[in-house]
This record gives sequence, C-alpha cells and structure tokens, in this order.
Amino acid sequence: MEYVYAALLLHAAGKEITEENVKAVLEAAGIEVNEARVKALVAALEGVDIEEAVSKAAFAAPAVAAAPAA
Amino acid sequence: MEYVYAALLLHAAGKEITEENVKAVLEAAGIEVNEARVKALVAALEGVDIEEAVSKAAFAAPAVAAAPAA
Amino acid sequence: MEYVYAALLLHAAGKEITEENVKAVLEAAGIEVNEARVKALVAALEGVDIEEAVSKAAFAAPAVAAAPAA
Amino acid sequence: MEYVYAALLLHAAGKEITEENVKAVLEAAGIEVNEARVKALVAALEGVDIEEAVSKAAFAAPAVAAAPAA
Amino acid sequence: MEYVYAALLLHAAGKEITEENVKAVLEAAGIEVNEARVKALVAALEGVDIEEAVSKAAFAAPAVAAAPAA
Amino acid sequence: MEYVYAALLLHAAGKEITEENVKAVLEAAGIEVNEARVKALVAALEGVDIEEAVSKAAFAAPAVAAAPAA
Amino acid sequence: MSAVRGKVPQWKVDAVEEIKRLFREYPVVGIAGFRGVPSSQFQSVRRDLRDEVAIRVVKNTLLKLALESLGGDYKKLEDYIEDQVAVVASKLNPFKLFKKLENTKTPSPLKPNQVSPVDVVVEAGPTNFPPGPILGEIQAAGIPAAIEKGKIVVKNTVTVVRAGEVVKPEVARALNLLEVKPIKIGLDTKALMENGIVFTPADLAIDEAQVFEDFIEAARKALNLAVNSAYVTEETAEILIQKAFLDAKNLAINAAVFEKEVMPDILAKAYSEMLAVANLLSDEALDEDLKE
Repeated sequence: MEYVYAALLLHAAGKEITEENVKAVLEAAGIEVNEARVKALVAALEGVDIEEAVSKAAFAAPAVAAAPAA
Repeated sequence: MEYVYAALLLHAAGKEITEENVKAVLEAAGIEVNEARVKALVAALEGVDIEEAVSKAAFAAPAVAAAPAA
Repeated sequence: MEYVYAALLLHAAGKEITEENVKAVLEAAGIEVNEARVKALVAALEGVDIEEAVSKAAFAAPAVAAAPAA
Repeated sequence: MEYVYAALLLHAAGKEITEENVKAVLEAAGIEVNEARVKALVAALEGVDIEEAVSKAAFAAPAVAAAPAA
Repeated sequence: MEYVYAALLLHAAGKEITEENVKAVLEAAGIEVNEARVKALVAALEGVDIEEAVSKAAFAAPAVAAAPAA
Repeated sequence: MEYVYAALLLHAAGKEITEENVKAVLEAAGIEVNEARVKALVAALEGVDIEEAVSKAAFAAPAVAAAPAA
Repeated sequence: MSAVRGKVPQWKVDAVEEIKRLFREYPVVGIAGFRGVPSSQFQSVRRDLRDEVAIRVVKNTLLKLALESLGGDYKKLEDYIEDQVAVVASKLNPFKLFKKLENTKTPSPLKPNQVSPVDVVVEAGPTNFPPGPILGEIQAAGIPAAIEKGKIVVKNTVTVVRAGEVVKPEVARALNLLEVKPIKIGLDTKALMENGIVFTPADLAIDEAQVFEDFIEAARKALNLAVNSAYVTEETAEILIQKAFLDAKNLAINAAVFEKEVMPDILAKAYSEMLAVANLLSDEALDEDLKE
C-alpha cells in the first residue's frame, strides 16, 4: 500500500500526483521504488476519484462499528 | 491527514516513525512541515500497535451506529 | 458530565478514581466541586469495569431513534 | 484519549479550551503532558463546534460520519 | 441500578421521589444506602419528566418488535 | 410495575425474591400490597434468569415490550 | 546512419529506417499483433488513433533488423516478434497506450480452422430463425437444435469448442449463423517499452476498481489509526469529541452515574429492564398497567 499512501499524502497536501512526486515521497521513506508501479498508479488515478474514496472511507467507519451491535 | 499518511508510509516501509523520518517524507512531498504536529503525531503513536490501530474501526459507538441501520 | 470526564481522564491516565483524584482534576479545570457528586461518582464506579462500561453501548435512546426510522 | 477528555471536561465546565487549561487538567490527573499534543489539540478544536458535534453523536451516526469526510 | 429502580418504583406508585423515600425503599430491600448517591439521584431527577423518559423506551417497542421477534 | 421493580431491586441487591422481601419493599414505598399478586410474582419468577433478561433489555427490551402490549 | 549493402532493395532499407526513426522519435514504443483483424477494421483503427499512436505494419525480419541496428535495450523487444505484428509508437504513457490498443478490440466470430483461445458455449434458447435448412447447418455443428413454436430452438446449453481446439468449418459456420462472437479481435499488445523498461500486458492491465478500493482501504486505515491513537487533526477532531462523549455517556449509563444529561437514558434503561422481566411473567403477576 506504500504507493497508495504516497498518493494520498500528496493529495491531502494539495500537491499534484505525478510520477516524480510519488517517487520523491517513496524514496524519502527509504523505499526502493519500482518505476513501473509508480507509472501504473499515476495512470490508474485518471479514472479514480481520490476525494470520493476518502469520503467513502470516512462513511464506512461507523458502518463497521454497527456490525457488533447486531 | 498528511501526517498520518506519512506515518503509515513509514510503517509500511518498515521504518521507525520518528520525527526525523516523518519530516523527511513530508518535505519530499513539498509540504511545509509544522514541527508541533510532527511531535504530536510521534507522541500519539508512541506505544501504539499500529497494525491493530489501523484495523480497529474508528468508531466504538455501536449503539449510535446501530440506530441509522434501521 | 464534567465528573464523568474526570473519571475517564483518570482511568486513561492509569490513576485510581478516588474522591481526592477526581476533585483535583475538577479543580484544575476551575470547577467548583460538589462533594456529594464526587462521592456519588466514586461510589457508582466502585467495582465497575470501566473499559467494559465505556465500550458497551447502553442506550435505550438509539433504539427509540430507530423506531420512527423503521 | 486523555487529551480529548480534558478538552470535553473544560467544555462541559464552561471553560475555554486553551493550552494552559488543558495542561492544568492533565497535570492534575498526574499525566506527564506532551506540549505538542496539547497544541495540536487546541489548534484542531478551533473551528469545531463541540456542542454540535456532541449533539450529533447523541442522535445520528451518519451525521457523525459526514464530518470527517469534509 | 438499584437506586433507579427505587425511584421508578416510587414513581409508579405515585409517590414523590425524595431522598427519604428512596432511602426507605432501598433499606427495605436490605441495601446499605450510600447517601451521596441518593442525593445525586434526587438532584439529577429534578426537572426530569420521568413519564416522558420512560415512554421513549416503550415507544420503540412496536416498530422494533417485528424484527427481533424472529 | 411496582411489583416488578421491587423484584429487580431485590435482584440488584443480591437478595432473594421472596414474598416477604417483595412485600417489605413495596410497603416501604407506601404501597398497599396485594398478597395474591406478590405470590404470583414470586411464583412466576422462579426459574427466570433475571440477569439474562435484564442484560438483553438494553437492546431487545423494546421488542419484549411489545408482548404485554399485545 | 547504418551501413546498408548494395543488394538490399531500397524499399527494405526505407522500411528499416522508418522503424528506427519511429523508435528514436517516440518515448514509448512497442509491438502489437493483429492476426485475424480484417483490413477494414485495421484501417479504421489506424485512422482513429492517428493523432496519438503511429502504427506501422512491418515484416518480422525487417523489424528484427531494425532492433538489431538500434541495439541496446531495444533488442529486448526481439522476444515479442511473432506471427503478424505491427510496430506502435506514441507519446502516451505505456498504460494509456495499452488502454487505447485494448479498446480497439471488438467482439468477433471464430474463423474456420483457427485454434480457439477460449471455450465456446452456446446457450439453450430460441433463435430468430424460422424452420428451414439452417436447422441442419446448426445441427451439423453438434448443437442440439429443434423446431418449437415455429422457430429453431437450441434445446440444451453446449460447449461446442474448447480452448486450444481447432474450430471445424461447420462449427464456425453455425456460430456465425447464431451470431456468437466469443473472441475479441484488435491490436493485441505484445510488449511496450519506455526508457528501456519493457512492460507486458500483465504489467499494463490496471484494474481501476481495485485501485479505488485500495484508496478507500488506505484512507480508512489512516482514519482508524488517527482516531485510535487519539491524534487530533481537523479531520479527526469531531470524531474524537464524539467518541469521548459517547465514552462518557456509556459509562454514565452503564454505571448509573446520576448526571442530568443521561437521566432520561438511565430511566429508559431501567424501564426497559423492567419490561423485559415483566414479559416473562404470567398475567396474574402483573400490575394492571402492564396487562393491557
């Protein structure tokens, strides 16, 4: 999930999610970067709405909590 | 949440979540780092089992959550 | 609910919930302490597994809320 | 959760949630205070309507979930 | 919950919920009465519409009843 | 309801639910006791797991409430 | 410029030079198969992609020559020369290019005598054909067909060809009649290369739905971590307040701490408990107010 975390980090910081930026973040975390995966991630983001994913995650949390209540 | 993502990134990379490491990741993302927030993050995560904290639903309020389920 | 928060605070800090401790916390918050309420609180919490009581949802209310929703 | 409990204690007591007040309450509970966490708490609570947040929690979980999405 | 049962018993019997009455009921049940809790109970009930609070619990009944009956 | 509350009170106090005990509690509340009902109550509660019924009440109670209403 | 022997025809020299030019000019290049693509479809694909992808059909031997001549990482692509191939070159990144090429594929029928890459299943059900000689043609393919209510009907679902089997002409004909198009025909990416890195279809196929799920999971984990470690941020402040409040409320109700705010809940809880017990009792044991 490192690549996804890196993208979320950039997104939360209001930065563009470019191959270069993702690489920089991963490398700063001491991760050996796989170029193909970075490219794949950035390419995939064209069809992925990060904002929506983030807000879904927030919604899902309470839903999870509901389970044990049942 | 940038700071939390940075922590998760470090965790996923098998690195220790230290002030220095968090800062490095944030700076690589082009974020102007707030030292107090970094310190607060590292302090909050001290002694926390991240694997467990990550998978435990954020909401421990089953009763409340249950209501809208109906 | 100040008194209950004081109890939770002490519990989270790993301190015993005694009249003295509760009073100290409330006074530090600038609250004029009502001795009887402190006594009542400590008495009510005697022998209570706080961890369990906190996580066990005990509302009759949400059930009520559910009713009109159904 | 100590820091959050302290904030709510102050709120319930009708006191302002300042770094100083939070610290005083935590110290009274015998907690070794982390300044950065206090700062982060006070900063994050600025702009949060505690009354509203609390009343939301009492009734509707979806409302609860909505907040973090923002 | 003994104290609450005592209060509701008095209420159901159409008696006033005074410290004295609550104590009498509790003692008749062989309970060693904690004065502070009695005081706290009576004080907390002041201004509370018991009928209404209780009717909320009853209210939920029909709607909810269908499902869990299974 | 007084009779049931009296039973709950005795149960919470760890006392046996005997005719005598129930009567004592009711009388302490200034209630004119109906002997037959006390007998019926005590007989009916024999073999009833009050603990279990009560613990289910928080959530399931409303459902139960429907029954007597029917 | 590479040295060319005098005997090689000029058109071949030109073809090799053209490939080399493309490979040098575009950052992303690759090889795609086009076996079975009708020339009309091939032309329209070429036209549709003209602005974004250069596509050249080239003889395998000449492509090999070009790669040899370019040398270095380019030689890695030699492994992907097989069957009928075309060269693709683009400024799009490999993933986008792959997606474009995949999108050229359209459902198509199997041809007689080709090896089927998939199991082909004919579902039971009515056809659009009235009774006639077509019934015989369908039956000849081993498909259980009959006349029902004035129509040809396939009576049972059958697998007529298995993956790896040669498609018999009569089967191809029957499938064609039934408009079964079990395969997708178009430019079939063998390999793409960028900066010396070779991407195969396995690297290039991105499941966006999965990526979306990954983002939700990552965001959820972050939220969980922040809340469970009580790290207060703008995003978690409200949740943490609510959590703290509910902690207090639960504790107050469960431990019967007589706070005004929770008295109605405590009363309701006690009342619910009373009802729960009352429900277990016979009528005689109940007060008048519980019997109705």
